Amino acid sequence: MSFEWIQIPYALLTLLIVFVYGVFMTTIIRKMGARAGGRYGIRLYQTFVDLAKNYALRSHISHGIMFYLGPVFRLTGGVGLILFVPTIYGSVMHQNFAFAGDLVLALYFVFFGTLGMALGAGESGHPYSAVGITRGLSQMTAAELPFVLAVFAVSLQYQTLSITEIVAAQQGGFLSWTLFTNPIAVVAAMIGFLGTMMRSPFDVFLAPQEIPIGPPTEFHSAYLALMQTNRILFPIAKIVIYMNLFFGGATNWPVFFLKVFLIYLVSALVGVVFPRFRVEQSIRFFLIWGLPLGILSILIV
Amino acid sequence: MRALYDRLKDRFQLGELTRQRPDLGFVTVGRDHLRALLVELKDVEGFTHLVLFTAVDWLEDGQFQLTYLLNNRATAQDLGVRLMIPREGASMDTIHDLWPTAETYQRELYEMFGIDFPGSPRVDEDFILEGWTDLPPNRRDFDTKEYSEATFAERAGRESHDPRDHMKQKLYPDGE
Amino acid sequence: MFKIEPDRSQYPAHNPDGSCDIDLSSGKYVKIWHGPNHPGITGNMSLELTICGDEVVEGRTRVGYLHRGFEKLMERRTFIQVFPIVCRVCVPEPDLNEYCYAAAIEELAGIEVPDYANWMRTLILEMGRFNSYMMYLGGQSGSLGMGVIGQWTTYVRDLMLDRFEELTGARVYHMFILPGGVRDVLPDGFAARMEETLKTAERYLDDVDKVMFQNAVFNKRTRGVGYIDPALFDSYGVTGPTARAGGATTDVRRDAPYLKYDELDFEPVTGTDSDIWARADVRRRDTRLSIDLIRQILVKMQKPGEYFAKIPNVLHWKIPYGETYIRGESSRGEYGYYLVTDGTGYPRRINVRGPSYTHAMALLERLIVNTNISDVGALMVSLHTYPPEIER
Amino acid sequence: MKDEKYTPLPRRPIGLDREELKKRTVTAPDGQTFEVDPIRDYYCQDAPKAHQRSYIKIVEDFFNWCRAESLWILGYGTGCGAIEMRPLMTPRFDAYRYGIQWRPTPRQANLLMISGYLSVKTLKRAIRSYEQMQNPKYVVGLGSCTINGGMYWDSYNTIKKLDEYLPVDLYIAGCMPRPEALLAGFEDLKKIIKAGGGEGANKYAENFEWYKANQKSVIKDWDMPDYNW
Repeated sequence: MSFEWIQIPYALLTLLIVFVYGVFMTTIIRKMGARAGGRYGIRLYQTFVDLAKNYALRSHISHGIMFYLGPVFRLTGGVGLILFVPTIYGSVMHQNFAFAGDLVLALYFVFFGTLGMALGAGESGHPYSAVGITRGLSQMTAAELPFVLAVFAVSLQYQTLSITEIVAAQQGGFLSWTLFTNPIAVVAAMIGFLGTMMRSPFDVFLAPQEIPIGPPTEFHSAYLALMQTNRILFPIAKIVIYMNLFFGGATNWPVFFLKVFLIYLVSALVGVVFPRFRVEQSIRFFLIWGLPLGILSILIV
Repeated sequence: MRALYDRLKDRFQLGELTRQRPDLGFVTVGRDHLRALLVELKDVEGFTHLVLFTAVDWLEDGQFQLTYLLNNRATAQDLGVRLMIPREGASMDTIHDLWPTAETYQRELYEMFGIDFPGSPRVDEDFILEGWTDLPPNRRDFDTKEYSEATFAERAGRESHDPRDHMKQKLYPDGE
Repeated sequence: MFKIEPDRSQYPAHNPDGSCDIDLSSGKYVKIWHGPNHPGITGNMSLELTICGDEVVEGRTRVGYLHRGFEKLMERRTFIQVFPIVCRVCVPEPDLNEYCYAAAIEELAGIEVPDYANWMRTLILEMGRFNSYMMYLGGQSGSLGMGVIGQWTTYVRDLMLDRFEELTGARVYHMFILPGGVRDVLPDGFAARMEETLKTAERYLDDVDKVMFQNAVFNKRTRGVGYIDPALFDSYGVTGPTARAGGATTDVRRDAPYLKYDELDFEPVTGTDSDIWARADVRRRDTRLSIDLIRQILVKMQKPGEYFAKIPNVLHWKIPYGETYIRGESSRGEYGYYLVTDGTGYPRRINVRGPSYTHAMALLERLIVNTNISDVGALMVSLHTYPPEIER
Repeated sequence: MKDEKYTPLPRRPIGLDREELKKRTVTAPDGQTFEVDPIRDYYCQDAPKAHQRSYIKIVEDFFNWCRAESLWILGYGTGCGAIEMRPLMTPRFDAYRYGIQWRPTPRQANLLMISGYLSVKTLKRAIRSYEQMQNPKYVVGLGSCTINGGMYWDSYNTIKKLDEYLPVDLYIAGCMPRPEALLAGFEDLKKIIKAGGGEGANKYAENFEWYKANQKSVIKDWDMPDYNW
């Protein structure tokens, strides 16, 4: 697919839609968590207000150049992921900058933000940040393993590295989704998915009761707002990959909204009722359950 | 309780037994016999649980009363061992090797009463107060109201009544 | 499989007095402050942890943030003036303070409390215990990242606070048990409304059983963690549910029955494992026991009668020389007041023996060594410490 | 009022002489050595400065509305009032409906609740927490004991008038205030902020000397620099 200038405004439009949708979805998920506890929870527009307030705070303190760049990297990870993954299959407007080998680039972006965050939080010098980063990186690595293996399985299955082609291969009713053609890979990937969504039981690196929210402990005002923005975009971007690889992609926005919401709900529902694992317990979990499944899925293919 | 007292009375030169309740008694002991008595009570008589360890300031007599309250879980009896030490240069033997938890009590007494326990771990560390420079606050000659007025800013307009007069006026207007 | 045990042989040796020499300049150890401004700490206290990797090498409890000098203030107040401040010693379960103080005064002044007042006191204490356990269950699950249990239990606690409000007029500090008796009789229809509250509470407790105690992750995190050797119970002054979880049957309500506990039918709840799970389990079953006791009390209570004994004019109330110790079973362990009077109108000395005093200091400092930093919060909550009773 | 006869017992060094605060040389596990000066590393010495409002009124009004509708409370229970904060987070009162949320670190919080009496030791921590929060920030004193000492008016360890030490925006009276009173207090605080009255941080910066003098008169072992961010 050749590059055209019109793609840039189209991609930005996609970004905007995803952002607004993400804000409401995050809010609704939080409200659902609150309902489980019997509360009504935050207002629908609360996330917007929080963001505006954080951008509007008057003072900022820096701990060095990497401290600035941490949230920026993190946001770049989220935005980049959205930009290079085809959000709506078959739509010229929302094809973004998808190209033949975009799966590899997407995998890179999934990791990119975390690493930037690690550098930034390390620069802040707070011991809890350091503890959180150590835990976060080790757990992320373990959680990414089954996911990456599942992705390999899928790309072997369809003999391509282009997300668009993978989606194309899954069109035509649900039975052609990877979910049904290669269920083991999907299970392995979903295990990895739980691990990277920053929810219980795999949120030990945030763990407010142990290390006051871990890596972002020192981040405030606009830095925090950047990270919040990313917190809204990044899960959706990640879910888009999952949706494209395993759940047949989406051909229009309503289907997109529905699928993303349902996939997000999986992690939210698990998160409400489970306490968190310790870091070595969660790594063990991924190595014992996720890794063999991932390898198995490749072998089957 | 009486039988126990009779057993121990002569060996440790105990003072008179005060029986507050059937299951609670207090005895006075001299400093020389304190440790032996505590060991005997703990190891032989079954008073294994140190309930509390505290001091009472008898300012008028110039003495501190140390109270070791021990509990026998099997018979549900309590025995308070009282010991008088002079107020001036107050110092006492540590018992943290008998009950590790006594370390905390001794830190508190060191800080709040100014009683020294040589050899007790971390006894000179800050426990409750931080940067305290005045008299130990639980001594009777430390006046907390005076200290508070001298140190902390007060909001104007707070009325302070002498409770005795105030209650007399409000509750018992016709005298007794 | 994949057992990761840290190499503990490299850690510094502990001196006989429990301290250890840590060379901070070696760069191997990091000293971090857990609290006081830390969401995982129960109340306002802090832990000074020296960690090596993810493991705690040395832990020190730092308290004193809530020190108000109660014992000094009590010495300046007349016997009746002390009564409104005793409940402030322990916030989540204030009633036991009121009872211990009132009982100590009554014993030294020789006041006989009417039977009905004793029943009322028993009822109030059980309701307070229930509330305290509700706080605990929420805290224990919250310390492991399961916030939803805290939502439920706090809601149930709110319902019980409504009953408290109905009875005493206050939510938190009730000031209901005063020397000589209690302030009031039961309001009309109290028993029926209480039954309704208890039914709701039982429904929520069933949910807590399912979500918390049958949860695989919760079991994994708490089984075998924070083990207290029962041989240490006496030397570290461990009492209450913490001791009962290790098989000891120490329950002041049964050992030295006070108030009306000898007329109630119950057996102390005990566990066997002495780890975090066992302690949580003992408290969960003790909550059920509390519900049962409240029901028994409401049935066995007679018709409202005399609820306040005659006490002397409080302005001239002098109590002759004496000393006594009154204990009660709180939700954390043995709670007691040591009172010395000297014949004047003021107490000579009041010493509050809170169970957290021994649990959170010497015991916690010992337990915390070689635990994972993730477990510190859960371990501390499992000892059920309330800092105000340490420093008062 | 020192007793002549009493000779103070020795204490561990306090204040800036403390062991952890001394300069030291650290050898990293890889063999590198470097100097650590905790005082300089952990704190910043600069005095705070007052921050300007936006010049355009409507922008400032919008920002103030956002600040009022998104109050993030520092989850620090300084006194017994903290026990009534818990019901606020839970189904019965559910303060989240009003845009009130709890944050675990002072960096991200805007509202410091002084929940009840402040002992001198806690005051020190409260000041540090307050100074680490970002401008604009608000302080609410909760309970009678923050107003005039309340029940602890003659205690040797609790302060009696909070606004001597920190710029207080609002007091909520009671011992202890009910959750309904807290919710009403939050609504009042929102009104103050929306009207542009929540300038406590600027007030603190402008009267910095006065606040510091008051704080130091109470905290005897001042072991930190005057301002830590």
